[in-house]
Amino acid sequence: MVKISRRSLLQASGLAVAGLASPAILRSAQAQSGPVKLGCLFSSSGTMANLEGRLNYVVKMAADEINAKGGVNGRTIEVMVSDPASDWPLYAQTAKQMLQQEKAAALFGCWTSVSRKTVLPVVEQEKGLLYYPLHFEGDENSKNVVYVNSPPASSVLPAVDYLMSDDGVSAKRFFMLGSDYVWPRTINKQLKGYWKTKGITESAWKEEYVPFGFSNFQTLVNQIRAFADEGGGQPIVVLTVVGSSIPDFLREFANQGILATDIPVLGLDMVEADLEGLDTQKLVGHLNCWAYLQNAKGPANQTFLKNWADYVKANNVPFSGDVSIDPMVSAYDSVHLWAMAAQKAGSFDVPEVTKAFDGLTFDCPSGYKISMTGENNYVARGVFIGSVNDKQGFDVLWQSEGTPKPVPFSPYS
Amino acid sequence: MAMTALLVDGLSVRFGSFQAIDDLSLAIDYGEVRAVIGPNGAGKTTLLDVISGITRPKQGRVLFDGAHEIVGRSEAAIARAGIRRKFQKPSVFEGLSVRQHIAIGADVGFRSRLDTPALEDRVGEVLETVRLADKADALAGALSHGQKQWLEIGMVLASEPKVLMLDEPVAGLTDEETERTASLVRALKRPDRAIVVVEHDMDFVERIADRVTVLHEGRTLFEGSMDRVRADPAVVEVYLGR
Amino acid sequence: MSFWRLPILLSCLLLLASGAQAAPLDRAALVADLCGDAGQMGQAGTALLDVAANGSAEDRAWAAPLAGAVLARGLACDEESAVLAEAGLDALTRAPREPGDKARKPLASLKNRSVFQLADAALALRSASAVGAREAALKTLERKPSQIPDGLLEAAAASETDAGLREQIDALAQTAALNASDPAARIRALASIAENPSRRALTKVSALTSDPAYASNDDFRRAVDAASARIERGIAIGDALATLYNGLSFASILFMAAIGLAIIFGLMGVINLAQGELIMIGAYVTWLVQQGLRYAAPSLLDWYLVLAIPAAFLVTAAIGIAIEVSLLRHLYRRPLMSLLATWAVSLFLINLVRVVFGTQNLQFETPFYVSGGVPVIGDFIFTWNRMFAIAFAIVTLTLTWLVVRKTPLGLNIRAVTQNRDMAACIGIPTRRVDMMAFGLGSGLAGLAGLALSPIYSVNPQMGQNFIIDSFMVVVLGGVGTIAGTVVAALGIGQINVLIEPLWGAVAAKVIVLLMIIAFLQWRPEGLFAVKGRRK
Amino acid sequence: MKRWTADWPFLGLVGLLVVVALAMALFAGTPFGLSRYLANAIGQLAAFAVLALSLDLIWGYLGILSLGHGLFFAVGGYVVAMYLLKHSFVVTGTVPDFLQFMGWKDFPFYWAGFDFFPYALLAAVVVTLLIAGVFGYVSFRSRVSGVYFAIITQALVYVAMLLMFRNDTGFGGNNGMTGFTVMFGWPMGTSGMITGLAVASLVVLAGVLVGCRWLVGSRFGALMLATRDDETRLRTLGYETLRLKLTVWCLSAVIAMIAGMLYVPQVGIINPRLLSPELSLEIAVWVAIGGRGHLVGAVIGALLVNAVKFWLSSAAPDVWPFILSGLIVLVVLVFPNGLIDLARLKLVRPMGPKRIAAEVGEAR
Repeated sequence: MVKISRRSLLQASGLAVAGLASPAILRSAQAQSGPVKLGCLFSSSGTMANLEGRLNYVVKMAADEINAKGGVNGRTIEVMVSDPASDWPLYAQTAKQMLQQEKAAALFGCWTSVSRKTVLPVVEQEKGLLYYPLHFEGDENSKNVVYVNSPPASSVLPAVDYLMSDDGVSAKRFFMLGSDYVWPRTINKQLKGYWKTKGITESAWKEEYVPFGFSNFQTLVNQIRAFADEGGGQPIVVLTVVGSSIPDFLREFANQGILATDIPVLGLDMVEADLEGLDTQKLVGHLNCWAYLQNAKGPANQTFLKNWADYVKANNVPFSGDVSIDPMVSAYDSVHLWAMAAQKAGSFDVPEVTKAFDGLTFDCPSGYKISMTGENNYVARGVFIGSVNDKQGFDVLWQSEGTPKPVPFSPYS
Repeated sequence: MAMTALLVDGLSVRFGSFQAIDDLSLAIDYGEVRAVIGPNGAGKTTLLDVISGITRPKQGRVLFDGAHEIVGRSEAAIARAGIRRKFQKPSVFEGLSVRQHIAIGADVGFRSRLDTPALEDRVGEVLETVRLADKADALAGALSHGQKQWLEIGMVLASEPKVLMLDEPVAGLTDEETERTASLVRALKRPDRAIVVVEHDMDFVERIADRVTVLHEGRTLFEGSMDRVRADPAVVEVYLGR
Repeated sequence: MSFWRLPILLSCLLLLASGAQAAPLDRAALVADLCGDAGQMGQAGTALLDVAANGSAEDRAWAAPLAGAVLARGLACDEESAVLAEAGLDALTRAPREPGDKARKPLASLKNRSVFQLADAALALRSASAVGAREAALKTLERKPSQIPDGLLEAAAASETDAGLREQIDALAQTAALNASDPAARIRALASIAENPSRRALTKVSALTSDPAYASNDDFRRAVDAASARIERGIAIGDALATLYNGLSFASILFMAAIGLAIIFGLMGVINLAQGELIMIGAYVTWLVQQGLRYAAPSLLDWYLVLAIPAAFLVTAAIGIAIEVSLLRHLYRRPLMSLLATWAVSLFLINLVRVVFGTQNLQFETPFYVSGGVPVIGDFIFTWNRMFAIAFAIVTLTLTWLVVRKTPLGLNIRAVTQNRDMAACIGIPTRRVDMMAFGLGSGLAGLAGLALSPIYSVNPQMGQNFIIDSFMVVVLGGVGTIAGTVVAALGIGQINVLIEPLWGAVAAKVIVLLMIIAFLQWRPEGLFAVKGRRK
Repeated sequence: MKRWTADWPFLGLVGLLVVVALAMALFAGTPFGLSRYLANAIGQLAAFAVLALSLDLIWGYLGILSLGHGLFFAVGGYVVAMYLLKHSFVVTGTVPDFLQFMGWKDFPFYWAGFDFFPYALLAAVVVTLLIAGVFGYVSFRSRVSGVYFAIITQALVYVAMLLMFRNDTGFGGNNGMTGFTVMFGWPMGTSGMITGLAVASLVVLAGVLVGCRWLVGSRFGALMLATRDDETRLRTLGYETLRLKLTVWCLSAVIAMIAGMLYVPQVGIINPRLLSPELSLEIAVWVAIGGRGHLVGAVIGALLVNAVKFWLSSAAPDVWPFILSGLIVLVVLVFPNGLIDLARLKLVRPMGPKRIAAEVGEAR
């Protein structure tokens, strides 16, 4: 009845959105019985496509795994994929559409902080659930977002600590180079706060920001060399540029003849995919830090890598089956964590699912048993420091003993 | 002696390395119809461009009404002072009706209404003069070439200009249309108005012009009546020698 | 004083050095250390360095492959001892054997990595058979003169057969004597340091002003002052050159991106928003040529950047002609609509490439001629990939100029650019000229894509980066003038590079754009405008 | 220009907008009401349509293509976002994110007073007029026109985007501003608020449409068309076209600004993305697709393109760019006056020389 009157109203008004409305209405009719829907908010076009695009497929793969075991609460999972086209407002729009129209039980998505911040009010308003697979700047704790990756206090600081230790390179001076937005700025602010507590003075660091998509790093690499040559102890570069700026920076760095043993670069957003297309011979030894590296040991990782390679082959996925990066694993973990929570709650209602978070554990491909508590929506993950090898990958240089407890709000800002 | 409407004094215009007008001086009086002729590139249209404010000369001055310097003033200011000009290529507003054209030409103002009785009268009058009354509501884009020429004349005429400059008013017209244009121009002649016509059609020039100025390579080659122009060996050389 | 100085390491090194002369090398212990934890590996590295300086010839020959194997993760540690994985030899005995099942390949920490690099170079300097390898080893040692163990350079010089290389080793040995006790040696060291001015050298030299000898010894003080003055001058020259070079390199990129646009804009008044995508396609064609060579003629692989030139030009030119014929031709005299049409083409091409090739960055080989760089003076490093772009831009400029000035097509293009109607009247087939010129402009964009592939990441989005910059070059230069395009590119590139270190990259971009906008208000037709009568 | 009483497409569209607005207002909260998603989508579409009208006014009727209209859209958006954040802060005490991560204790001084809507509105108008006025004055004075003007406006909006990306400007940097909780004292995100905003957008759209129709039908509108067709001709008839162009340009900027003020509360976020050259280009695409120089066409273009975009970006994300580029090519080649040609059944042979001759002097 309702359905018909809505349609007739639309027809009567002859609105241009009629095309938009009718399929949505037809679909929403079956929301209560059929498969349970999960939504993906990862761009497959635009600047973020190369990184985000692959996560769509990981989510699908994880859903397939769960469906193969009989689904959740007796229902199978259906994954809806969208393309917010790296256009931030479109993330919010798509999230709205998925929550309001499609009644998605949970969303998996966003890479940049901006897109998360865009979607945040939507999921809070709609009382939805967003699994966010990226490490980020912290200082946020929404009950409608599950932060699957680590806040800086439990990932970046251990890595910087390592570099400052005698086991690392006894780093004394720091050149912070980032893209100009919230994540780099917050990370750097926290680092500066941290260094101050260690008695390091302000003259020991320098901060530079470049616009998104910046590629001409000649002058900046010159500045880094000048900074290093000033003396005063081992310098390192804390690199928080993102996207295509990462390979462009590394290329210029190597071309100017700087080796990791001269000035190591800690690339906080650097993943295997950024090394695709680079001659890594001259980059060997530069570092990154994530909660997962492709070279992580353990059977869980072997299985994951094999499954991914098979999935890529079987489904003609337009991404490499040999490359596996942290956000992929985080997205994979997300789906399983959600399924476990929903199973435990025996419901798909967000408040019920949220209540079930306490005590969840999952054997992450990283080899760690990752876990959640009732305290917050953060997931405790292990920490890896990777070192670039000559095969465009990262060797595990250091990894944490266990899974440090996530600290959402940094004490150093 | 009639008062000087336009006094061009020592005018020079350069485009890059091309000297379009070279130290040209010229006086046009009220009450006369002056034809400016000359071969292509002689500087005829450039002269009109300078007078109407479109082109800034390198040096020289143009006095209007014997006293007002108009070089350096905007096209609009010059037009409002009473100098109006029809372009070589018929320049009409394709999206507007014939009536709107005349009204725009008749009354300079952004806010005034189009349908005041005084304005309507004036528009009707001009439409009669240029014989477009039956086309009053047609869009300009739909007119024939000749009608566009007349429409433009009507538009510049509507404001009762003191100086009326017509750049090639009969180019591309049929003989009959040329005939009508010639009588129109003669009819426009008034003691308080100077009319400058740039034209290639010598018969037309002969019919309308009181005096003729022959330009060549940016300078005055000859000035006088049409008969004497035809007889002048230098003019013949310029027109026929190449 | 050097920022690489690791005091603990050094003292440790000295201790070992003095001890090693007494005891023969314990090979088993060394191999065990190589398989140990980070601390033990560090000790092993230092021991290898010592072997290079003071060890017997047999020990050196035995040690030679070890450091390199650790760096390349080619040392497989198992229960027994360790295996040089590449050669399939036992690390200790050098008997052929395979590593055990549970073999582990230790990864040198960053700190140890630096020690092993040094040890590897030191060993190579003394025992590598090829002169080139020894020279390369010396280059590595030069980076960290303060960590070269005592006696290494002397010993290497004594046994060096190549006269030129021996001279270089002596020079390095002199430099290393900066902190020796003999003032004359120190003064000599100062002079040789000043030969290669850099900020690092300056830091090192200016630290000497607090040396006791600086106050007490006049000659030494003069030498220090002279050296710093010379180094400072060198740095200043280097900085100036670097700025010029960076500006030139940025300008060459801008020029490459804009020249095709300039020709098309000048001729047809069409702003081709798909120009960036043609650049992108040029880069993709280059990649395809590379892949083709990989299968068809691997020996020519290094030269793919040269071999791809005709392909990149022709493919993009063909696409350009197709765009012109199918779309722009029908938008004659509607430049704003053609702007939208080319935007649609750009959208289409990006997504087509995305669907066909995926979104990831393409993988390019880095041939020797676009990799690395040479330090020139001060901190100025001449990087080859930039040089490639600059040279390529110059060649493109020359060829474009020749085409436009010396060929019938160029003559036609110039004629149509200046007066389309008149050109048509004298029988120039303007439509055909449009088509060919659009092809030429598009082909030039393809070449730009080729030249930029060693500098930028190649992915479907890459063209977007160039749009606004290349527009600015074109409008600043003035419609359709090659000279204007060159001058505008040089100007924008240089100003950008000058501002960047002062206020940062964002501000530089903003300021340059605002300057251009302001300039165009003053001269709306651009730098090299051709004046004429009312259009 | 036809008298408005005979302009059926115009009357029909205004009528439709009013009917939809009324229906939405009346049926809100009843089972007959639209879902929140649809209501919100309609509201956003209406804001886009207002934006399209602002561009059509100067491009369609004055012949000036601006590829930087996103700038004025964003001014409206930023100002209303500032109002919302400040207002939310005053009402609920929510501290905006960007203050937190910049480590600022308080709002920058230029945020003072933005919790008072009339002041914010005034500020938006003043800023818009200032930017549009200064830029328009110098550009029109030095006779920058055609493609040059388009490129310069594109560079301008790009510069603004680069500036707004900077976090230290105090407008939220790249993240922009989000987390609006209260508007005019009412909580955001409720059905009532969503419907209210959508209805307001529709009403504003209808109002702007009527206003623009009145303007282009007046003597001033005739002079606008005259400027578009031959500006030099009009100047040599004694009209200071600079004044006319500047007036319309500023008016258009203000309308775009209003569209931004309607859009941002509905989408719930503002960031420099609104200043991306692509968005500004897209506005021109909406207008071109709908019908440049036809107010109804611009509205229809904006509604159609964006509705399809909303729908396809989740239903078939891969094909959207292809459909959009195909649409543009279709319009450019087959319907030179936009889809409005369809309504008039003025289908012409593609590539016919007559059509080219019939083109209105856009090239000038």
